[in-house]
Amino acid sequence: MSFDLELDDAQQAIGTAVAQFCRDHPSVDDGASGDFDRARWRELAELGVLALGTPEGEGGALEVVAAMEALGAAVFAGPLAATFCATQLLPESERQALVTGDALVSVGKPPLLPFAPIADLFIELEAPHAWRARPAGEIEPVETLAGDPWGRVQLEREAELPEAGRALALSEIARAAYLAGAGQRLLDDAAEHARTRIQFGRAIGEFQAVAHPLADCAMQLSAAAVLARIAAAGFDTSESDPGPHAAAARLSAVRAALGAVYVCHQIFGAVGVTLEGPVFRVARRVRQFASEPPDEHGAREAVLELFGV
Amino acid sequence: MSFDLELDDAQQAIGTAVAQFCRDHPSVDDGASGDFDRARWRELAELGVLALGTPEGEGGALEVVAAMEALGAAVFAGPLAATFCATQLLPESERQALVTGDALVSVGKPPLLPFAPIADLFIELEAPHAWRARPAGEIEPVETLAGDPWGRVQLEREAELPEAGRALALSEIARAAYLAGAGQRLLDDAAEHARTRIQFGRAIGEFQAVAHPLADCAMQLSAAAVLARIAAAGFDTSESDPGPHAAAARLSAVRAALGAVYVCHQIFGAVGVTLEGPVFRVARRVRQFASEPPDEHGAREAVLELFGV
Amino acid sequence: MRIGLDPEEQSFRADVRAFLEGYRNLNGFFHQDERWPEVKGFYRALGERGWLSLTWPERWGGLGLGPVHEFILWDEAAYARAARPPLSAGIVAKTILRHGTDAQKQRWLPGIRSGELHFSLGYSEPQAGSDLAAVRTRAERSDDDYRVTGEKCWTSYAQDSDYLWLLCRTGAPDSRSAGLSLMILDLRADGVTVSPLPTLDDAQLNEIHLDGTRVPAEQRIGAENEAWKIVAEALADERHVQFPPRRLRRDLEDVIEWTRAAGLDRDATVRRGLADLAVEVLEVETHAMRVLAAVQQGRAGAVEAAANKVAGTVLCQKIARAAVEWGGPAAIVRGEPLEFLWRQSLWETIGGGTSEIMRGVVARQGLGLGGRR
Amino acid sequence: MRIGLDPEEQSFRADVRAFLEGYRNLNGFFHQDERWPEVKGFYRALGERGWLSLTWPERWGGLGLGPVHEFILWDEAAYARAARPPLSAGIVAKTILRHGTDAQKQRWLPGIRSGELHFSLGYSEPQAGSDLAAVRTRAERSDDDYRVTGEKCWTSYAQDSDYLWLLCRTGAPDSRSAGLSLMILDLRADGVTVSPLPTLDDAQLNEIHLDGTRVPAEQRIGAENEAWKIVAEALADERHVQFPPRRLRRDLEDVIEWTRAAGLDRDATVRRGLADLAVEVLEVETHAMRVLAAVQQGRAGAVEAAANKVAGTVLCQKIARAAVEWGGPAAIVRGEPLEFLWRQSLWETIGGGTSEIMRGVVARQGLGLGGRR
Repeated sequence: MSFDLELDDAQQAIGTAVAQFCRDHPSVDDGASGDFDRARWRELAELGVLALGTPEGEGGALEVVAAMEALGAAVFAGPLAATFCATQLLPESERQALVTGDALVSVGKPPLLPFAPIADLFIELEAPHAWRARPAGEIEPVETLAGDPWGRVQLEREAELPEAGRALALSEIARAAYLAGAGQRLLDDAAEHARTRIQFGRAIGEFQAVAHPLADCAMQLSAAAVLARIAAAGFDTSESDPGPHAAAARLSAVRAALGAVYVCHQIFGAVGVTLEGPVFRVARRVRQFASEPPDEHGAREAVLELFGV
Repeated sequence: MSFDLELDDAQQAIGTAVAQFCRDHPSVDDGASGDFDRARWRELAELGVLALGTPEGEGGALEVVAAMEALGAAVFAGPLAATFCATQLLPESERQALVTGDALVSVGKPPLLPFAPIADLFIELEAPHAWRARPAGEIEPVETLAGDPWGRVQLEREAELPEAGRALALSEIARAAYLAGAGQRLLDDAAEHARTRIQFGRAIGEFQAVAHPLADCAMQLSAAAVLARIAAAGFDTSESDPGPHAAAARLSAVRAALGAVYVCHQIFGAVGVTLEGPVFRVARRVRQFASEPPDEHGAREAVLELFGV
Repeated sequence: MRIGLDPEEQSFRADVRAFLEGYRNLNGFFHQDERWPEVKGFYRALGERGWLSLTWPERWGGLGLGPVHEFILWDEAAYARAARPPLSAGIVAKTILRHGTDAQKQRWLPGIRSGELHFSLGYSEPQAGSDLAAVRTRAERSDDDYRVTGEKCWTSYAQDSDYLWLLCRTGAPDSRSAGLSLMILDLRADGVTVSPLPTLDDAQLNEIHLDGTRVPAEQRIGAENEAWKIVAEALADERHVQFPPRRLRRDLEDVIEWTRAAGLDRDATVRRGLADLAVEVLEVETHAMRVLAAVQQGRAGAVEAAANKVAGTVLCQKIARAAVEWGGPAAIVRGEPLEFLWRQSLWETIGGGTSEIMRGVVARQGLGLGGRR
Repeated sequence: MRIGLDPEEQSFRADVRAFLEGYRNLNGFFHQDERWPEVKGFYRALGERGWLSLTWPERWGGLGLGPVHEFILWDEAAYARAARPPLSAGIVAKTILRHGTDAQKQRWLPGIRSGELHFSLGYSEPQAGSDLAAVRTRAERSDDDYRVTGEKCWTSYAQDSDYLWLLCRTGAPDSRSAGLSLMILDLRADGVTVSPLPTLDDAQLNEIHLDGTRVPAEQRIGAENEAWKIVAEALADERHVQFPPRRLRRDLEDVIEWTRAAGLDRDATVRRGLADLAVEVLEVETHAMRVLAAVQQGRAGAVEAAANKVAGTVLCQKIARAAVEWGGPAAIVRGEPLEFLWRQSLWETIGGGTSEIMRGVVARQGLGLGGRR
């Protein structure tokens, strides 16, 4: 059998379905709303996306990757990576409300917690540990770069949750796939722009100062996408601790997606400066997804383990 | 009076004389000799170069900059920055043999000391302190990347030398000017190559992938050269501690010169791969000069002082 | 060598700083749109002091000073985040001074000098961004008027400005740079539609539809079809204030303040990063000095200005990007200074000449490399 | 998805690793010139196992295996720093297999398969580096011979090789890619002068003067003037072994070992740098997998190979450069592994297709951008 770095047909079908869903349910997110579309979140759940990787749902990490690549390409909003983390950590009884989209989870480290003002469940993270937790006091709402409702609040830890390392690995794989998908979408759009935008009598893609940075983006994004798939395959076969490869996938995807953001903003020029233009909606969500907890320090230490440092 | 970032006529005359000297006394240094041309060093001293900045010699730090830019452009070998450091630290009686080129000084931190096998004087450095020192035991000779005779040896500290901060600042300014000069020479050569080398029917300098990196080098090198001059002017007027600006000049020059090394190697292509070709003789000495003690950590901390960090 | 300010310039800087104390929270450097009444008040206050006409000849109400004074004013205003130099007192006034008739000078300069009259730059079009010679907006002469039809875009401040400093085509459609003219178009005239384009920095650009809008022929500046050279000269007029380096010093100081508050300023990686950024701030200051030297010495300064623009704007992005990386989730909360700088800096390398165009200038004019862009 | 080796391939890898134990200090990957007798011995030992002809058809003495086996062999050889794939068993043999006559196969393949016969690549000329269609070396036909005159340069290993795999012009001087032929030229023939060019990695390249050197017509491979397509195909044959990613893993491991010995491995800045480099090593491994997938699936793989070359060689420089920065003065002592990697890596982004050419391939063939290089 030949080497093959593509997802299989069934996995690709998940990606296709999710992409279609995203086209049918365009985001109202305008980057400055502080709102969250819970109805759309429930509809995504109805597709089975949030149950992926659980005993009750389909498949494993590769299926999560398929869905997240498509969600990233659509810059879908919501606690996506956090939900995949939580569904691994929680028992079926508590998982149910998450996979149906009825409950939202906030996973992070106080005081700043994603989606805290509208979250139903809280998990405190201090990689590689995780605790069930509950807010201690008032939640001060804040809005993020990408327009999501987060909040500042202290947490009271309750029971520690077992196997947090594995749950975190899945969430990092999910994050990596999302970022790779978002970056790839930017690259596709920018390459199309470079093929068609004429300045100085030729398509700007003929200028090396445009073409070569896009080529670099393409290389980095393809590597990041494959690393997410490799980490997912390792997660699914459970041959070894999935943490280090998941960490590598996340670090690679952050670098590749942010690289694409910066290069593509440059290539779209003034066209990309507008709030609703072809770049910034993706750019801000990439930056935000890349900044979500856990931080990169732990990921770097995990990767160093692979090299015995 | 207009702003003017150029050296004045007398300073430029020093640079011109040193450049002429270097042309008349081409280096035998082939990057793998382990030799040092003491006769040429003495002849350089006869020009008065090593006395610059001392009470017996001419001028101050700006004159040192003028000479070092020219020496860098010629990738002249020897303990240049170290000598400027030592002539500031030592009393006239001991300075004499250094400024005539009769004695060589090794300045550094054990165990690896520049020019140790042939040095007559040792100064141990632990910025911002410096001590007169002497070798404690056998000196194990090693050869450096650029073919200079260094050695491994422990030192015994003798008296601490006063005003080490100021002496170090001059040596960092000298190093920065040398690196800026070496980088500028590479840039000039590579730009000439890019203007004249034809591939695919046109001068390679017409390709943005060649032209734009050279433009970036030009910008960085010009900034580095000016920072060295600003630090020198500050040193000469003694208005404030010259350390932080000297440190900034060094960091800027290291980055600019190494950037030029990497870009120019790429632009010269196979032509630059040869040992005696137009790039590597400069490249290796830039890398070595950038690695000489003191290390960059202290320089970074000094720069942070300027910003109150 | 002369790298510092002379005593008179230092004294002027002290005056500027004292004056700016009253405008330190204005933040019109980034938020001119939403603060327009206050920003306009700031410009009026500058006008009262004669500081909008620092370098104009005394005959036209100027102070007859040199570019260093203008640089000091706008560099300090950038540091204070007070406001950017208004187009009116820069490109517009200097072009009128150089190419306008006496009647035009009498008509336009007093209102500009006092900070009353404001202009937007009407160069860019959907198909003419970096490539200005592709401008299509058409001005047809009929008797004493032109009738202008076309579309301008990415126009800053048009919603608040009085006039458009319009680059338009009076020559044949394919005349490229040889068929362009410069005119002053009243933004309140018939046939003008200004539509907002909200931007990523909470401000707006505008699209401007011109549908047979009348421009009196006496509002054409310079000869018909001769605008290309005038526009290039005008760019040169503003080189020393186009990208003031103290904006970067302020950015870095804000980041340092933020890392200190977040307890990150002792982190080894952050310290290393801050030091490297600090060196780059000093580097950009040298580019600004080079521009000043060129402008003072009457040299073209295109290479120096291009270097200043690239180095400054790339660094402005580096500072914001590094800070957001260090800051983690807390740095992407709306209203945090880092989050804003991250967004805002995204377009510094585009507006006012892209980095690619600028590197081309340095390569061609500075290094003699190639004829391609 | 299939990303790992299958059991048979794993078993082959184990065999390869066991075999390489005996060559672990050979260091012919970097120092083929000075170790030529031992490197040649290594190739002979490979030949004895049939490992120089892993993918050749069995009819010509090959093992009929796929590219994964070749990849494993040369990837592990790179990790062991043992040697690089010989030109003879790669481009030369595969081109003869595809385009040679039966007589040519009988004449050349046995000596190549056994590791006896060695070739240097005779493509580059002073005026034809990245632009191979500019080759000028002229071959004039007379009866059964060609007489070849011209100059080749930057030729690896010519001092030790038996033959030159020569790209030369048989068409009109301005025929560009339509007038080139491929020939096997005996480096010991009359009229051949090989002059060394010492290189920055303590090795040498060569200049080769050809002055009416005789090449029997039966040593022309493929039709006259038809070499361009053959040369391009031959490049594709070697894509999966051109830049083996485990070379980078070894580089990084050597650096880690060095930082540990120097007590730098607990330094926060160094750890951060090592982690970022480690991620990039894993990234490059994915590029190699993509190349393998393309080659196995019979796709052209030019984009994948270009990405692998750029990513791998740029990273190889990053690793060495970061390490030398961390290492301070101790890292620039001759003989230190970091010092050598710093020098050696300088030309990895040049030889075998520059990064600029490779990015152009990705941009054109991968993204459909522009026709310019």
